[in-house]
Amino acid sequence: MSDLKSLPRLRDGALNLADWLVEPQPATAGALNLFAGTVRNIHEGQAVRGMSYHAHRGLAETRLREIEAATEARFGVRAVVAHAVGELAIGEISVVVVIRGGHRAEGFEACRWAIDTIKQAVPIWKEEHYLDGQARFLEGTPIQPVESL
Amino acid sequence: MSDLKSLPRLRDGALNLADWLVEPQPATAGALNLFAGTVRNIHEGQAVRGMSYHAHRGLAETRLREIEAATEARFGVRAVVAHAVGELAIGEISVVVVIRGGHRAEGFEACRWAIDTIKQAVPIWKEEHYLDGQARFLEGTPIQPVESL
Amino acid sequence: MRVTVECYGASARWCGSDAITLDLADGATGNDALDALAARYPDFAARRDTVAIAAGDAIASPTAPLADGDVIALIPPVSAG
Amino acid sequence: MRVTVECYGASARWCGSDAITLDLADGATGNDALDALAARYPDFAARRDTVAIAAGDAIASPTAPLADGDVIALIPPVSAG
Repeated sequence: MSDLKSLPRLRDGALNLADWLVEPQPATAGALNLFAGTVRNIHEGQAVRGMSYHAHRGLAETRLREIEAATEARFGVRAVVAHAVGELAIGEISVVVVIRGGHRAEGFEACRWAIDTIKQAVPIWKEEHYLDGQARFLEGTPIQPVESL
Repeated sequence: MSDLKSLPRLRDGALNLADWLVEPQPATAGALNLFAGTVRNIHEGQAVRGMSYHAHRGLAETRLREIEAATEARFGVRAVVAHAVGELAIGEISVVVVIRGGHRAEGFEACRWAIDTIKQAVPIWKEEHYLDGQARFLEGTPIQPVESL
Repeated sequence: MRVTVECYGASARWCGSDAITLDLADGATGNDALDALAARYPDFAARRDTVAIAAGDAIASPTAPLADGDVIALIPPVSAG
Repeated sequence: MRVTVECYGASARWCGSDAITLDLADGATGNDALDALAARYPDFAARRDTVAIAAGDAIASPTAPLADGDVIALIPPVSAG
């Protein structure tokens, strides 16, 4: 088992759940929460065939690590987050949050806060590819500092 | 891949996460939520060496399937739940909830509702084994109907 | 009539056994069975109102009459998860 | 002085290029660079106020002065997840 904390949080291609679940559950922890985001086949009524994830790699890596550390400090849990870059097919995993904590209350809160923060504070852009051959960048939200959220 | 829906929800011994994550993500789903409960090494200040899970097997199996169906109907998601019976060591998994849904809001809500309901509506009892050799059934909550929660 | 009571979880400790045979009057209900247990086992008496009854794989009404040979289960407060 | 602007996400569409070179007056800030882009690209002008600037691996203040040879990045509204 490699040391997960030392690996990049930004990965080329779809994420594999098992890669992000290799760490043992701490003996003091009673709850494991996982959230994974996947590519849907429909968006605002349009049939989607896949998604490209573009990133400012340096800043995105920094921000993902900041979010991990902020989640741990705020909620008293262990956190691992990761995001995919590149082309993903329907059903593939674009983002993963893993939280290991004492009880489920803080586990759910930490997991929700981490994914909500990723969506607003990490410089990654979704480009949707439609069945009709068109492609479009999704509307986003102006980037926020991690600690403001 | 076996049909997960046809297998028992009550299992002898610790649960293995991968067993409960084998189903593919539906093409219309954008969110995967997992909760797993694990055995902690301390409870109310006492050092714990392990936990025995006792069940009324027939009623527990029925209730776990009811909770799965109720979660799917309430939140419009796919749900799989499972619970361990027997002796578990520290860090091992006693309960799993897997939710696959359209968006994260209903994914988090469904996952939380399912685990909260399991804790109040399924006839399973934890017997804690302490380092000093003593054992004790944990205080619980009078069993509730699934649909009341 | 004779009814068998299976004691789940901590209720086996309260009653001192995993299974108990009760002799009850004809027409007795689940509540009558719980009363009989409470009269016999003080540790059970203290928790009587927190305990549900199951018959087969379902929770049973404590006011429904029992029949000779019935098997019911004591479901003390649960601690799943 | 000369500054290179890297255009991330949809900002490359708004400006028609992944990277743009701007000639700015000495002492110009990030805001001055955004103004120069807005003057040149109407699609960018419409979104100017939603865009942040990064320098290296950090968000930069738009009021900080730039230096000759600097590389800055346009960070349009994000859609991670």
